[in-house]
Amino acid sequence: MTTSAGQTPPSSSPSSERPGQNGSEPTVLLEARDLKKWFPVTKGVLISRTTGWIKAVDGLSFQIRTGETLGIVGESGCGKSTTAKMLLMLEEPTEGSILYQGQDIHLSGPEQRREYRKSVQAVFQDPWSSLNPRMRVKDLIAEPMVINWSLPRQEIRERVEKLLSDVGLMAYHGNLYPHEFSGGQRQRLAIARALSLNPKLIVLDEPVSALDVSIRAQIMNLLKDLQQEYNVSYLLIAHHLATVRYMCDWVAVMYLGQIVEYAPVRELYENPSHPYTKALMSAALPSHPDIEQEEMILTGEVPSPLNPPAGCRFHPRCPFVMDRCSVDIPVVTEISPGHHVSCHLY
Amino acid sequence: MINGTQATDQPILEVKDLRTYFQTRWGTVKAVDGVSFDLHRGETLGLVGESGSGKSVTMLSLMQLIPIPPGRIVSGEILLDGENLLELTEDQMSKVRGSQIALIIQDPMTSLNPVFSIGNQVMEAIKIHQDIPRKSVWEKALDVLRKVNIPAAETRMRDYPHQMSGGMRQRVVGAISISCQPSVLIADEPTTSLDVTIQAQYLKLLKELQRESNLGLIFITHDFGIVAKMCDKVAVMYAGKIVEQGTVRDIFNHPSHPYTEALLASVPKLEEDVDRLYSIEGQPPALHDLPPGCPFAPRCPYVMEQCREEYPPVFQVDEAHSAACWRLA
Amino acid sequence: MQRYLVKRILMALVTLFAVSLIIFILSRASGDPRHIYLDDYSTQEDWDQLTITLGLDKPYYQQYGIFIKDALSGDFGQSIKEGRPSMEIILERIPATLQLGLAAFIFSVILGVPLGILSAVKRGSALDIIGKVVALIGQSAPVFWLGLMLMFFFAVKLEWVPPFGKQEVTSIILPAIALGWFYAAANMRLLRSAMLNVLDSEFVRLARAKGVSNNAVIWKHSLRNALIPVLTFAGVTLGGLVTGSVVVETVFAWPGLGRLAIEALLGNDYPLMQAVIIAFTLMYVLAALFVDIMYAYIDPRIRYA
Amino acid sequence: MAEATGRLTAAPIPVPVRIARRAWRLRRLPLIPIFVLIIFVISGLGANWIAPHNPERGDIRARNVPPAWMEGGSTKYLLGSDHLGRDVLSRVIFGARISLAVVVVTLALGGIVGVSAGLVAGFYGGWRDEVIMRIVDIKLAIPTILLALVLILALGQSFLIIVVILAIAVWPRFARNIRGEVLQLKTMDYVALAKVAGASTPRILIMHILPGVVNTLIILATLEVGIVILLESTLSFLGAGVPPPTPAWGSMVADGRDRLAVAWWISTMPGLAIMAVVLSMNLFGDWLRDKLDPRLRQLE
Repeated sequence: MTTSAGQTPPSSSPSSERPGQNGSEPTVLLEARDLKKWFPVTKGVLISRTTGWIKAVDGLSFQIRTGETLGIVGESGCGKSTTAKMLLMLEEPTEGSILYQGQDIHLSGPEQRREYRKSVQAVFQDPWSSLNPRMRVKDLIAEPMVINWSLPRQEIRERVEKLLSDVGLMAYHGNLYPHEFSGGQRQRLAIARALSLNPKLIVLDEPVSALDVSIRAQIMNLLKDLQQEYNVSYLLIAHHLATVRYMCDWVAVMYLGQIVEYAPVRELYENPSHPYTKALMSAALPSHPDIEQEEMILTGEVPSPLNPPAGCRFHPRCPFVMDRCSVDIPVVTEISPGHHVSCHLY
Repeated sequence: MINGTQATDQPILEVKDLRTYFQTRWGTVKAVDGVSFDLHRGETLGLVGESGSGKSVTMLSLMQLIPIPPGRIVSGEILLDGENLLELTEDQMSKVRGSQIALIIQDPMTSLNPVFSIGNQVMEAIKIHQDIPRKSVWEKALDVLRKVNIPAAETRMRDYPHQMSGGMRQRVVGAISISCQPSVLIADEPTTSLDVTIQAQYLKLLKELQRESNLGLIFITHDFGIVAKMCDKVAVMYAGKIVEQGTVRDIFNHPSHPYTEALLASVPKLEEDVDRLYSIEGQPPALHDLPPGCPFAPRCPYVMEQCREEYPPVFQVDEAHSAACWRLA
Repeated sequence: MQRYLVKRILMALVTLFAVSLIIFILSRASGDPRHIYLDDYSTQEDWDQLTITLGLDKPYYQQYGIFIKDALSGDFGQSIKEGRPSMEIILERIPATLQLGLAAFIFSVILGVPLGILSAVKRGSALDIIGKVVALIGQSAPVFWLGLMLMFFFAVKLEWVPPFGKQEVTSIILPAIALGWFYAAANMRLLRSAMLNVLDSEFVRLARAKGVSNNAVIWKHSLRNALIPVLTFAGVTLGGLVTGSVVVETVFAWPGLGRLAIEALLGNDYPLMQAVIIAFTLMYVLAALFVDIMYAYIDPRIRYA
Repeated sequence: MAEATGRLTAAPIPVPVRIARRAWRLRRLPLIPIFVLIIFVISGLGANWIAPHNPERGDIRARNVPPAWMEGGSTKYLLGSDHLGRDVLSRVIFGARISLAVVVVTLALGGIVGVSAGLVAGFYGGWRDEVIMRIVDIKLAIPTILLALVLILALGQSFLIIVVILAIAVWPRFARNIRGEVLQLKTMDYVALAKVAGASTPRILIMHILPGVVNTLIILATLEVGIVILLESTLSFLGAGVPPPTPAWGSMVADGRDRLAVAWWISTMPGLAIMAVVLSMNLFGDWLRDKLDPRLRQLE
């Protein structure tokens, strides 16, 4: 849709055509190819030497389409936050590439990188630490615009007011400081700030898990509404499976730095295929006491990414483990259109 | 009838009109304001509420671990097996704690003392309440650690908390709490900081322990999923009061208080696509600044004139199902 | 644990090295050392002789090497004032300083630790108020003045103890109090706030929930945790005790290293001064190492890091 | 527990309420300490006009005159006179000047060095952090007074050297505490989000890190005032302070130490002055700390 990769006029109204929703095939906005992030482990008192690598992310490939939401689910330490950081250019990938509108951002020039930075924003989990307590709300929301655009003050003010009203707050809230807001309202402010540059992609890292239960639905609905209005894509990182089902179009399940299953949301929830996905589903809490869940409780804990198991990384905990699982690395198989599984069972 | 465990007639724990107030600089905060419920052996009660609803203060009041001052248990009765805990001296109460009524706290990372070994901390609980020789204290501690499925328990006894994962630590806390066969176990959001698969392991473990010794279990949580999976009865708290109480099916099938109804409708579902979640407007109220009348009135979709003026009494919806809402009048 | 200790020992060595370097640089920066030893009646021969003895004809790094070599064999040069090896004088003075430091340390612990614990446990009580007064005086009164005031009241007016010197056993009481007070106050404040933190922690709540009595919660569960910050401070305390001993020994004419430092200063006796400083630093480094080991003993998180 | 939630209602907070809140926050202002500190500053700045006598010229006929309220005292010498017949009160007032000057210059010097070192160590980490923190450790291992004595012995005695020595003594504490604060601030999500928004490193330091350490800095500075005054007076007591004849509190105490039995006020009065100022500064600092950041209560 945006063929000219130039600067988006800030006050432009959201585009009326939404390729993601209106039948026409959504375009790929961002693609990760074989992304890796290894952190060195060092030893020694004076002269440190590298004795090993923590393979936080180890060969990740996925696509995010315009106007759609990709969810990444997994337990702590599976590498989902590191992935988010790489997309946000807070971490440099050890290997692999991130293609934004077809261009590798790490190979392109500084101008394109700046352009990419502007197009990808974020909302983090903790609403208490994501707003600088010493800045007024209006300055917080305006900061990305002040950094990236040279706009007259008046226009910035108007846009801040528009953003505030978009996230359900009032214009006068701009004069307050973050501590005068509750958790849910702070998350609204964080969203307003993330939207200020008209980004193409927002990385949502557990955006509701720190909020009170009765507030979560407010924020989730707001995010969905804003996606429609701004035609923005989301990368949602979450551990709560039901939230992911509600929010996402595509879901990737991660285990120990790798994607084990990747599918359209409905397909994944109705036909979970990887044993780990199945175990996650059975471990997730039901929404009604009468729902019978498959009893599939995993033993043990997630192994350390410092020494991941050979072969399939899940094999030590897998109920369906076979001989070859500890030797061969499974290849990705497409078991139905769009549904990718990385397991020797398929 | 209830999830296959046996419930006897005489409740093991009966709480009547419990009120715990705090003196703060904003005035008196009624953190727990007239809470009543009962619990039978082998039964699981879910105490559901958001932060600031008073569920954790209720738990601390049961254990009488409220910091005094600023806290104070103003009135009420806590009958454990017919004995009113509020009439006990501190010495007597400390004998009850851990032996008859035990506690699992939310955060496994901070709830064990970092400077003592795991074995030491499990044995301490046993030593306090049981007069048995040193050697058998060791044996017994090892026993409970095995019971909570700690691998290589014998070597783990010598380990320190920082050498264990969160899930393992929470198991140790579990081991401590069941080491003296209490009749009531209170679990305060014991799995919020655990991963999903570890949470499933832990919930299963709790169920097994409960079945084995016919425990009365109180589960304090904000998550209706845990209630659906674990509980037989539910009490929903809002602003220091229980607004609805009933069996788990009563609550899920016919929520009678608008707050319960709204909460249930606002949670996304794992098993089906939801087009749009119901979203409760506004914020949970601050306890020092409650509106007159029903505290949920400002956020309630069915609010009536009466709601803003007077707090509703508890209406019986069904035999074991009650709610405090004027719509039921 | 091993890695931790190795790191600490290395750190101690680096400190000693840095101190020696500072002293060496200052000894050269303060002017030609030949002027210190020679007077107006010295001949050119004396001058040349000294140049060779002191190695001043060699480049600086070699001079430093000689300095280190001498220092390692205990040779810090001749004291100008007394005309005998500095090391000899130092060894005579060390016992007095160690005695005073130890007495002050004991005083700061027996006053500060119980007061800190009790004022945390019984907040707002009379004990808490006494603790506050002790702490405020300790942190505000200059050590030398406190020493003089103690001397004025207890030695001059009341004549309970001797005012200065080290002739009698009771002589040590006043200097030890003057020196230890500041640290008693600091220990007390630290322990109080650490206790308050620990008493509010989840593991104390869990300990109570399993039926641990109030006393055991305070003395067993909390104290050991609360001692960790106090111990961290103990490292600083030791450095401070050294500094303080210079002052207190001067006030009470206590024949230790601290007083020697002042004598060296007044006598412009640089060789003696550098020996005093090396001795003090060595004492401090050893004591700090001891504190680090204690630390590992109390906190398993360090022992098994 | 529920402090933050639900406080914000639909309407903006009216101005009078905000003023009232601010006033409420200022309650229990430590009035007496503030009063003492004001007197200290006024004495330091205006000693020439306030002091009743010349602090350096004594009247030989009026030696060791006791304070006014004692037998034999005179209202001419309110706090008595010393062994050379100089007015103790005037000398105490002039002593404030030295202390004030030393405090201001030392804190400016030590503060700037310490804060910069702490910012660099905390923000950049890595080898810079390692080097700076090792220097801090080494500095803390060398007793201040001894370092001062050896420096004075080697380089001579002057106001500048004293101030440099004291600055060397205070900067590690600034560096260490600021570093700790920066390490915490650095992990705040808003710093990462600023990077995501495209903020440059200088912008992040100035807009997001520095404002966060201001409270710590103010509190540290108030605590260090007392420490600097104590150190300075200790040096001058040992005869290693700002060179005479300028009266410094420490050297005045030293003057009277051999005359305690005949004229106790010579030592006592300047000592009391030191204690009053340091005590007031500590009380004021404690109050400030409680107001600004109760979390910092353990700051030494």
